[in-house]
Amino acid sequence: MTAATVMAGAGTGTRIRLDRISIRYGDFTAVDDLTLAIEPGEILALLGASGCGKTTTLKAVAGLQRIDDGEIRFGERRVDGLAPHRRNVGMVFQSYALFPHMTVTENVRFGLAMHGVPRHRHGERIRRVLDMLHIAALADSYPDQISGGQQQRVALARTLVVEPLVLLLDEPLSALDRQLRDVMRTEIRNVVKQTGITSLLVTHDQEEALTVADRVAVMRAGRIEQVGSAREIYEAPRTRYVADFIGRMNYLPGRVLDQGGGVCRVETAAGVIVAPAVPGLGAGQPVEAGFRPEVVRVDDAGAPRGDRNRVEARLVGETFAGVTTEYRFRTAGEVEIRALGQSDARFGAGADRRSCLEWPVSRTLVFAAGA
Amino acid sequence: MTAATVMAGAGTGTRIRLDRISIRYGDFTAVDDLTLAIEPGEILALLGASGCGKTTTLKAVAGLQRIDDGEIRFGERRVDGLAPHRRNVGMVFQSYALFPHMTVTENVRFGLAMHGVPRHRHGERIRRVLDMLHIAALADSYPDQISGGQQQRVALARTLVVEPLVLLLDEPLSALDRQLRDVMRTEIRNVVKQTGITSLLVTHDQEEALTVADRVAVMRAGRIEQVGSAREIYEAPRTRYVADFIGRMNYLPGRVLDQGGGVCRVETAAGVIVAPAVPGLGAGQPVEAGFRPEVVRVDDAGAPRGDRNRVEARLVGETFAGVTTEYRFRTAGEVEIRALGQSDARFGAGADRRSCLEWPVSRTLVFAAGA
Amino acid sequence: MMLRLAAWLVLGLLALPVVTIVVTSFNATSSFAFPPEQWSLRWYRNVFDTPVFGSGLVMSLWLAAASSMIGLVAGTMTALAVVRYRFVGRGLVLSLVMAPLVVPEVVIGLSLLIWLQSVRWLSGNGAILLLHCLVVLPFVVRILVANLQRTDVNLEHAAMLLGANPVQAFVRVTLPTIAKGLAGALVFALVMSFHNFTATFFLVSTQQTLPVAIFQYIRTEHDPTIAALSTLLMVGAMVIVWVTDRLLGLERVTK
Amino acid sequence: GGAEAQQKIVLQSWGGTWGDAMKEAWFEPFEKETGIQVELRPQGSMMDALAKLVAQKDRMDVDLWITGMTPTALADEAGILETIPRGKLTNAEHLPDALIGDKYVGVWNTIYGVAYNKETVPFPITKWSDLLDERLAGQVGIPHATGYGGKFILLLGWLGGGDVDNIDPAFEVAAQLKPNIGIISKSDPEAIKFLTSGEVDVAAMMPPGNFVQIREAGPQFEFVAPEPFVPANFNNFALLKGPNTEAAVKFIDFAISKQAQEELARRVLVIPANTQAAIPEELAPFAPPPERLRYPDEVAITKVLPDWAERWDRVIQGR
Amino acid sequence: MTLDQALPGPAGDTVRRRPGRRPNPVPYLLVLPALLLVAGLVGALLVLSLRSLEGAQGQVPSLAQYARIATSPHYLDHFTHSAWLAGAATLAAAVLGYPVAYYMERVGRPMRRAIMAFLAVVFFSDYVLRMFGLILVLGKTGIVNRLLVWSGAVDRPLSLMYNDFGVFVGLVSASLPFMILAINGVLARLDPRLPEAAALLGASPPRVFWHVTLPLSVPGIVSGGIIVFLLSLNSFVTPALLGGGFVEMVATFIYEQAINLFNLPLGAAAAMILFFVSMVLLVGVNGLFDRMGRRFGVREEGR
Ligand SMILES: Nc1ncnc2c1ncn2[C@@H]1O[C@H](COP(=O)(O)OP(=O)(O)OP(=O)(O)O)[C@@H](O)[C@H]1O
Ligand SMILES: Nc1ncnc2c1ncn2[C@@H]1O[C@H](COP(=O)(O)OP(=O)(O)OP(=O)(O)O)[C@@H](O)[C@H]1O
Ligand SMILES: [Mg+2]
Ligand SMILES: [Mg+2]
Repeated sequence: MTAATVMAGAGTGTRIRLDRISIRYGDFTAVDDLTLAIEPGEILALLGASGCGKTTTLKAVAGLQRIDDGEIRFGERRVDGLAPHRRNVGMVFQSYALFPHMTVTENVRFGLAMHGVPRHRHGERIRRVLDMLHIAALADSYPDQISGGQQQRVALARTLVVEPLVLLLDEPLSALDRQLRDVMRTEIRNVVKQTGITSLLVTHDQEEALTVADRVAVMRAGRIEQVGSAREIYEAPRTRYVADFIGRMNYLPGRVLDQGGGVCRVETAAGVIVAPAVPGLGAGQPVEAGFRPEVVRVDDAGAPRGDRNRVEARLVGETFAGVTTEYRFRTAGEVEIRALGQSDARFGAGADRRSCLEWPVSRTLVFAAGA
Repeated sequence: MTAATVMAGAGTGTRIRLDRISIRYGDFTAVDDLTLAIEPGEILALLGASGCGKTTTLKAVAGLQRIDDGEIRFGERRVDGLAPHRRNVGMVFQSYALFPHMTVTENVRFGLAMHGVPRHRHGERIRRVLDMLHIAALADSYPDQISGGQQQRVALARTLVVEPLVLLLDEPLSALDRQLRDVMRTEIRNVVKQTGITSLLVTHDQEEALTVADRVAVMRAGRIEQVGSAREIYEAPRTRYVADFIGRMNYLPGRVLDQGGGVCRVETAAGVIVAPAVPGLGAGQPVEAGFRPEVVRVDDAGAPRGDRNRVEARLVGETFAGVTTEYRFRTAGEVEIRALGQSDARFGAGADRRSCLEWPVSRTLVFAAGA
Repeated sequence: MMLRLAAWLVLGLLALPVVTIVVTSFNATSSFAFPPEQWSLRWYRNVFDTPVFGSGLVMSLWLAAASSMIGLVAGTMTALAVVRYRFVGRGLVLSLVMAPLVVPEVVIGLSLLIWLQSVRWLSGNGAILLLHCLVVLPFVVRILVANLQRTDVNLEHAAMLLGANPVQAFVRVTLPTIAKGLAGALVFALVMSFHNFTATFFLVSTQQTLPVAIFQYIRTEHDPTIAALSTLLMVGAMVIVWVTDRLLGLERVTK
Repeated sequence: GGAEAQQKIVLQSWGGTWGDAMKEAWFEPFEKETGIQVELRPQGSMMDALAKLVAQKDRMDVDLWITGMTPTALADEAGILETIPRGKLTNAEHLPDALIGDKYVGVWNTIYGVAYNKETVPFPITKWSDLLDERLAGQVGIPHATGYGGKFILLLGWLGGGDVDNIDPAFEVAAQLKPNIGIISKSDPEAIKFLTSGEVDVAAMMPPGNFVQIREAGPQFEFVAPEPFVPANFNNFALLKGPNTEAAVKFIDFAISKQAQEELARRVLVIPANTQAAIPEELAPFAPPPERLRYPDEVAITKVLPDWAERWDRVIQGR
Repeated sequence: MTLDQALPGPAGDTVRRRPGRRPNPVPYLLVLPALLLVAGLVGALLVLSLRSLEGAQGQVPSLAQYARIATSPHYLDHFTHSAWLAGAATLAAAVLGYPVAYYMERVGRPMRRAIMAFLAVVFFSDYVLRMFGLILVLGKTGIVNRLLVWSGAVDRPLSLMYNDFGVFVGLVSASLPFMILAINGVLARLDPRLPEAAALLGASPPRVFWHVTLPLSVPGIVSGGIIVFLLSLNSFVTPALLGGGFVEMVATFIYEQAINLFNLPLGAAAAMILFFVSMVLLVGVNGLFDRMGRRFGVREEGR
């Protein structure tokens, strides 16, 4: 592939397949029989708690970490076993890892030189990528002379200029402060999409995953817990871990009463909660009924309806949080329920007065307790 | 004040007054003629970009940093000039600064010993505060044996046990990860409120400020830019800096057409925008009309109304962000407008179709350009 | 592969003299035959039968102890000032305190010897003590400066805010936290003083330090007694290293 | 009485064989006789001792010093010497005039010959010029430039037909000698070590006193006082501005008495300074007839020694 | 341990002094004892410099001694020869030391610590004794010669010692620990991501080393080099024990003049020269590094 194709974003990315790979440090398994496919030109976010194996996975793709089992393919080509400098993988490190003894230009040129690109074509390509990332002005500064955000861009430029088959980003934004992070998120997404390189983004910031990536893979203790679009994962998390990791959730502990007619009824201290049926849950089994704060409404007037759950609770606190305001309720059995209302729309609940909370059955989830 | 009063939260806090204080490092002015009052028992958050002088201010209150001008009073008593160990100020550091060579208990006891509390009363008070923060179980562990959140609690316990007049918190949560931060926020607020100690909380995390504090003071380059309740500051930011620092905002650059009848009309590339009048803005003056993403609605049907602004734009992008979904529009003149809609409620806008965006005049702000 | 080979070769070269010394020290004859025909411990006995070593050891230990103590106190105070305060002349003070490290030992030795002629109030041994204080000072300061910089200033601040006056804060919080550093600095000082030769050589008259005694012995005698002595001292060095590792962590010190 | 018993003088001199000899021959009898203790302060080399003595100029704790004429002259310049009250020395009359002056009293004469290893040296050495024999390439140990106050340089000068005031021949000879030089020793004991440890096979300029020690290392070692003549010089007492001068003078007088002189000479194979005292027969095999002895003018050398040293090093050093 | 590490970074964040305010006496009281000690050295150096200004017979102050040294090629030899030996030793130490320092970073922690410990033991053991060890190895009756003779490679033992070679070996073996530790110190602090990043940009291991690792370890080589060079330049024990009187270096020359010839003024002058040479070298190298350190990844001192 040539500069033209990549820079023009012909989007001819490569499919990446991780097939049942395992990586062990001594007898500790950091990556455990993990399988994952990234579509050509797609940006996939690898989301997970600290220590769950994200970086290790990334390193395996880059070839910086040999794998103990399984195989890795770029397109049809099998690459595990290939030395890093033969894989043509681009990686942006959390610490950027810019060469401190080289100017921005030299940092960017390095890859070209190593790839044996004829010298006379360097200038052109370097200029193009520096412009693309709005850092042409910094060409002659050294890494320690420029800000974090700028270093970020240089790191990106250095990686993109060699037109890698695959782009790996390990928490590229975690070192920046909020305002800057917002800007860079969209920026990174745009640039990467423009070049059409298949990318794998590691982060433990849910918002980052949601805004930058096309799909999200939630990782836990070396395994993939769930893969899907941001919306799927947010609205239909398969486990409590996933549910908690992305967004907040209310839980009502209880026991399964019965399942049938496509619904699962759960007995809780706050009353019976109805949810879409969950295969494999037997009556009497201890479970937790979960629902997102923002789906909760106050409705004292309205009559009970089959497609909505309804519990009594009293308002115990309220916190203004900008766009939304959070209301904290307590149900019978002192379970706390949080409800999110848009700050401007007033949320019909008076302090300490009993009121009825309700939310759609369709947005209710049931998890086997302690899953 | 006695243990009883504080722990029982009699809320007999002290008023803190910073009166026109200035602090210089060499010829660099870190705090510049700053005046600030904190009401008894109030928690005030000092919010500001990195390097704006928050920690310096805190140190001044604690007596760890001499002030060059102005005065500091606790109640009626003037305290600047007093040595730190004479001020009876409690401070929780970003790094917690637990004594590594002492167990949790010893850390907590230290203050009591230094304050000459008779030994036989230590046990009782230490137990009480450890219970209050749910760390009684850790009494005999050393700081490096417990988690960040727990260290957090110990630091708080160590400070509270001596019943300081004033409590200072310097980014107490920045070292914790998201989930834990959520928990500690409410926890800290509860505990502090319980003891009723006047508190000053430094942070650069807006959410933290909003959720923990009663009032927020936004600081910029050594000065207070605006003080007020979270809501005031969010809905009526006095400057662009404040507006950007808390929440996000859309801006339409333009010029003042005229002011009168309590409204200010601004000519922009996207049309004329109306906002509540702003004293001191002359016709023709370059300004920016700002409004929050979440107040924007799509309304193609509805007729123009006097109390709402209305611009044409086309949808260029949409990002699911959990609770809310962000829609990016472009108006005539290629200004980007972001709109926030709740993810479940569908936001009536088709991709690339021209549609009408509208938002309340009352929620529109006008800032002199470059303020 | 090549790398490993080269590395071990060099290390081998470094080790060769050490090994030779140790082996030789058990040689029964004074012939230095290698490897020895018969083995014995006679040279070890000889070490203890040679009075200059005994007196030298005493002298060296005394010097090391005294100079380390003085150096430790002065050095700690300096390190504190340098790390916790910024004051006019801070840089100058630092370079002055570090000076003994960069002034050639011969120069220090000779200058002190000459200086000695013109001061009445300082005895020969006094001068040697002063010399050794100067030798240990830079090491103490450097180790403690590093140590203090690693300790969080806020520890002291926290202590003061909890009602401790500056002295209490230092004694009850700062000292304990740099305790290991102090101990490490002490060990280092002891070693540096104990092994100082060149400068000392200019000043010792009749009461020799151990290294000087060894130097003279090497020059004048030709038997494995020294080998035995070195073996003993090497065991000492190992203990020192072990202790230092405990206190400071080798990686830290050696860097 | 008590006061007497307390009295003690400090004597700076060589340790080792010399020290032991002095203890038996002098200190013990002297203490018996006068009740004055004598403490020996061993010295590495005379010049080293000089530097340290001058350094403690104003708090001198040494009373007496056995050294050579060169250091004596320098020490006197540095002003650390007392004049020795000749009147108080009952045995002074038995010393040749050359051996006694205001600041020095001769204590013994020593000669310098050659010690070598019979087994490794292919021929018996009889004359100084044998040292130039190419069969000894790299096998000759010599003293350094200022060793023995530069007398080795003078010796070569003499051999080349020169003298103190015409030293040039010395360096011509030195140039011829250079290929044979295996090591340059900084002190007697060092010279002994190099010979006995096989570092060199020949030790030029070796006092017979040291040969006593060498012989213990094995029978293969031989000592000769080569043709045509043998350099000799004397060592002397110098009286320092120490705390205890009278006692020190007493000791000098005792040390140069016939009895004490013979006692010591036997032990370290030197020629007594006291003309009454007999030359020890152990020395006889080595000692040449008096006419073959040559005494250099050391004070004269002192003045020129630095220049000699520089020229010497220029010839000898570097390889 | 390197000289630049001898001087710590910027002070902790408590700034106690500000214009228009009486300087805080505390720091000055704290540094007093140390300064008193150092005053001894400074005083001594002053006396030394005075002494070096004495004429031959020591009357009116003059530069006579310096003139003598400057005009005597033989005297100057001592300086040039020392410099030459020191330079060679430094070079050798760097060349021999680098592989070890680099190897230590590639092996596992236990091995690394083992080597570290060994070096520390060598470092903590007596300098004089290490030279003695070399005598046993290189002497006419030393193991090397014994091996050579025994193997029949030579018929008479070689002179491996008591000449420039002996001194050179002595200097190198004394320098190696310093050099290794200095270089390793830098390599250990090197961000492991840098080589990885280079590899991902297509650099083969040799090129990674050449373009990234080596340039970034230059500071270590330099700081190690300067200290090793100075130690060698000033070394006294090594030439005294391994030089056999043939190899006069500056230090031994000073001793010879000041002690054996009791020519204090000349010795003092030589010492002063050595002192200034050392200082100039130090300052010079540091200055050079301040200017071009960036090329080797040395960060500018932030305010
Ligand atoms: N070199 C190593 N040797 C032993 N264990 C290791 C090594 N590197 C990582 N681990 C362990 O493997 C697990 C995964 O590490 P990894 O760095 O991939 O986590 P991560 O998901 O990147 O965490 P973070 O979000 O904090 O970066 C962690 O438990 C870590 O302790
Ligand atoms: N000891 C000091 N000497 C000189 N300048 C200092 C010192 N301490 C702080 N400053 C400067 O004073 C300004 C304010 O510092 P301060 O630590 O109060 O900022 P901050 O608001 O706490 O920032 P952050 O949010 O990063 O903690 C900064 O520009 C900083 O560079
Ligand atoms: Mg990671
Ligand atoms: Mg701060």
